[in-house]
Amino acid sequence: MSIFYLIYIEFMIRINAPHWLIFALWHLISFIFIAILLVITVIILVLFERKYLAFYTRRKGPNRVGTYGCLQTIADAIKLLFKENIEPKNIDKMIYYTAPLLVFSPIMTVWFLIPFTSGIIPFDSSCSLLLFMAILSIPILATLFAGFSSGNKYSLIGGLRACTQAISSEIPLFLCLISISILSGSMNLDSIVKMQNDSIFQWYIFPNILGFIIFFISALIVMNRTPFDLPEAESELTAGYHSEYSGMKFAMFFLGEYALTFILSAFIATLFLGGYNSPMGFYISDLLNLPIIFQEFLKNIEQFIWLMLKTGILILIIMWIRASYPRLTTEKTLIFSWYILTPLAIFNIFIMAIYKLLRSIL
Amino acid sequence: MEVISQDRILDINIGPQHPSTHGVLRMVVSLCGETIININPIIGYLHRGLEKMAENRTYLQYLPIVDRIDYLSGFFCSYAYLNGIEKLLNITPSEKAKYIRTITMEMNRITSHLLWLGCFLMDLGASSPFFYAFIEREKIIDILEDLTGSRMMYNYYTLGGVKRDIDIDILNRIKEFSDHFETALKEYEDLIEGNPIFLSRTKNIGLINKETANQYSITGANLRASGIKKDLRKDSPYLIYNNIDFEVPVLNNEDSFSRFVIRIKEMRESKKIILQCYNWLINHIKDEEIKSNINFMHIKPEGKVISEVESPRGLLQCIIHADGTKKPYRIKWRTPSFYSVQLINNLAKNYKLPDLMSIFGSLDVIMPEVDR
Amino acid sequence: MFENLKNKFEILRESEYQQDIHSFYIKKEDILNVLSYLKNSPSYLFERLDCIYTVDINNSFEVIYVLQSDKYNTKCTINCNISYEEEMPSVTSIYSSANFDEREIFDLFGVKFNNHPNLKRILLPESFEGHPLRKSYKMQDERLRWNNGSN
Amino acid sequence: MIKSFILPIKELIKGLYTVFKNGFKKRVTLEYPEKKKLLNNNFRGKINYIKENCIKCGICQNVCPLISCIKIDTDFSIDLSQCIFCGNCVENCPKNALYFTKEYELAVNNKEKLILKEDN
Repeated sequence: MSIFYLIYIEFMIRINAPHWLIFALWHLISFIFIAILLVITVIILVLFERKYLAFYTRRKGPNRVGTYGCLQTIADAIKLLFKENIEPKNIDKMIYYTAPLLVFSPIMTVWFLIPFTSGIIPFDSSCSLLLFMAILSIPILATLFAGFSSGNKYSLIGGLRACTQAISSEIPLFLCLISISILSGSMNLDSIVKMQNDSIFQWYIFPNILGFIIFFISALIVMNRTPFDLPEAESELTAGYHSEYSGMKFAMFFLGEYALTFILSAFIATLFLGGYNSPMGFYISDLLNLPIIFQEFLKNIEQFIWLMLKTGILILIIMWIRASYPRLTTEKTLIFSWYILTPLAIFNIFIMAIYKLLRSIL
Repeated sequence: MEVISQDRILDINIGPQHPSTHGVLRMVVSLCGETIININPIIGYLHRGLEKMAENRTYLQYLPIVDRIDYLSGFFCSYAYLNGIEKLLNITPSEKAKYIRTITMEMNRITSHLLWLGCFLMDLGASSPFFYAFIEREKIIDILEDLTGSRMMYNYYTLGGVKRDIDIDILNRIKEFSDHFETALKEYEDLIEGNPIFLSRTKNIGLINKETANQYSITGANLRASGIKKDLRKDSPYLIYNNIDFEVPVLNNEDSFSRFVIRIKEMRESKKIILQCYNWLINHIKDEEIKSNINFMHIKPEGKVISEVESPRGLLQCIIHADGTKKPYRIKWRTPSFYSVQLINNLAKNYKLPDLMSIFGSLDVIMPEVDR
Repeated sequence: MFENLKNKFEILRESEYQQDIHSFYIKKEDILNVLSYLKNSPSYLFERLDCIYTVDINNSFEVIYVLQSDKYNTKCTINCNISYEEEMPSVTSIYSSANFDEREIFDLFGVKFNNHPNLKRILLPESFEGHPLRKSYKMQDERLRWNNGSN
Repeated sequence: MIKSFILPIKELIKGLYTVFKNGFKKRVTLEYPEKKKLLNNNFRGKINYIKENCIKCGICQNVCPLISCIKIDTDFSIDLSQCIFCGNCVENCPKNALYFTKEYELAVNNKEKLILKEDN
């Protein structure tokens, strides 16, 4: 177990708390720590995207609030908090209010599956890939609810588009997961990361380059990012499925989209780019010979930084694509994902099986 | 097309306040699923009654209002109006005034095409070319602001010429702009012309063949994209277009992609015209005579005239009926966008909703022209 | 150039625009076959109707069709004088660009065009009464009244 | 078949590259309240009135396209809330009693302030 858990256990025994309390408190603390971590990264991500797009279009981006505009997203969040909660007349009240919840909570839970460092694995289960597949189809339900319950024609069309697009993109996504589990032989994320640990050529991106591309593109479709951002296409449907939401409800949708981007790029990093392993095969913290307890702590930090670096690069690429491509129509997205992505994904599974067979023979 | 039962049709209106209707046009679109069955454009939200205003204002008072007919190409409207009056009073502007008018009109054509380019690509979802187009457009508008005094409502032309002379540094800024403009145009082509996503959105969508073009009296770049080589600057050259060599781009695969390519080529042609005007103007700085000395306030023209000009959106006609008093008897503005709006219904039938944006965007319709 | 037009149809009057554009005054009844003749006959080929506009001259309307031919690069206008309440035949069957033009004339002048696809107000709201571009139109809004001839 | 597959990829990369190239060009934002655009003296801003030159001939009132923007009967007044800064009055005034300034920030909290009387 990790170093933090040892310190925690020792402290709890000293004040001789009951056993069930130790176990429950530990999960509560890790939940709160990681939830705060997620919210902070989402806030940074929103501001970063606006600055990054401004960088590409020769603008400056927000720099009024805070020194370099750093408090901009916090100001937006507070503004949304105090906005009046407008509720349109003919809405289906129950579904209308569950839609924002359905966006944010599954993303929080999926966030637990990722092994941050070798020491800290918030939720380690033998079939975490399966869990990822199951939980990640709930946000699509949220867009469906939002679209159909807010009683306005534009969000109805937006909701329709979101569902057809999401269903057609889930299948190649999960087929690529199967190809990963063939390679690594297990569904447990931690063992997948450990299988890729000694050097950059061990990463799953090299044997599985086709799976990486398919996973990346279908992740773009699931995230509703350009060039597939049809559900909230501003030019046709004003704001798509979340046009009737204002105030904190809209913030949930808005932050949910960014959290989904962060989660999916973190997953691509763990599955294909060797989660917290360093590309050179050894950790810098091994070189400087420090006392064991201190060196273990430094290794965890460095592993976490490697994971965040890879996720950051992927997010840069996703936002770069957003800056430079127009939008596809619904019909062409569906044709693209059914006729091109899904057969390629199935074909990729065969390749991975043959590759695994050859490797085991040689 | 089998008859669709009434309850499967959803009527949504892409209403007056909508991000992509280039002003205040309301389209009642009846959809079955995502395919469009019928579009009913409703106009009139920007009707200011410009033709009625002409009847109780003198010719000089109506001049500033003329820029507001198509506020993206103010020079073309004021030229059409003044050219009509000059024909009635048979005043001929001096050679230098003609050159200054041509250079300012071609610069205005580039700004109007750049704004169309930015909005068209923003409709299709690409957000960054919008900013690149506006950066280039800002350079021209700065030059025009220093020359005429205001950014859009120029009120710079007057009877027989222009109000103020062009001095050296404005000419040099124009020269430096047009040298740099080629790289900007190259950038748009790199960014968009080969892009498979853009091609799939605009290739053979919204086809205007020759008969419907003539039937609906479409003019300008939309017409030249359907293979009919018709440009007023070549057919009946006005101003100094007869001693300037430029060619009129014509494509004949009729879809909204060729309308896009044609407008990029037209911007290149305008750049060539500007350079030639610059070369003439540079060594004619000294001569003074740039406007006629007839006092604009007391003119009393007589007769009927149709004065035409090739505006960025097509053929702009100002028909003046003057009856010898201080005020015009009747002024009719034939504006090109009024006729491209009618076209949407049979153009965008049974296409998908997102395709409607790429068809309507490529027609370059501006609402002040439609509603007058 | 317009000889066989003249001897084929009965031209009431002929006048001219400032720059050699001929205009022919004809009766209301044979507007349709004049326009279709001009459009289809090989010697004219006026296949583009630039615009239709109306002038309110000594309390009768003059409806003017501006035609343009690409082949011969010429323009001509067909005029027709009608009184206030008369009806005009609609030319949308020949030139479908006339659809919006005729609706605008109906909206601003009040000239009714029979067998027009949907003759409704186009520029002004449905509830607007009166036709503003008529000379006899009295503007109710006092503020808009021009300061009666002080110049 | 390969050609029709490789060419789109090349075009997509070219699109990305042009956007990337634009990242390193000079910024164009002008922070408005701190840095203002410099205007030359052709600029048509607020209109000022010189009392001495004016001979109350009424030409500016006849030339102005608006109805009640300039009033000349006893004392002179311009209603800047209506004025469209077209410059007809400034050009046609025989005695140059009106001239353009470079001031364009005319936001006031009540409309009376926008009516320029003779004194200011």
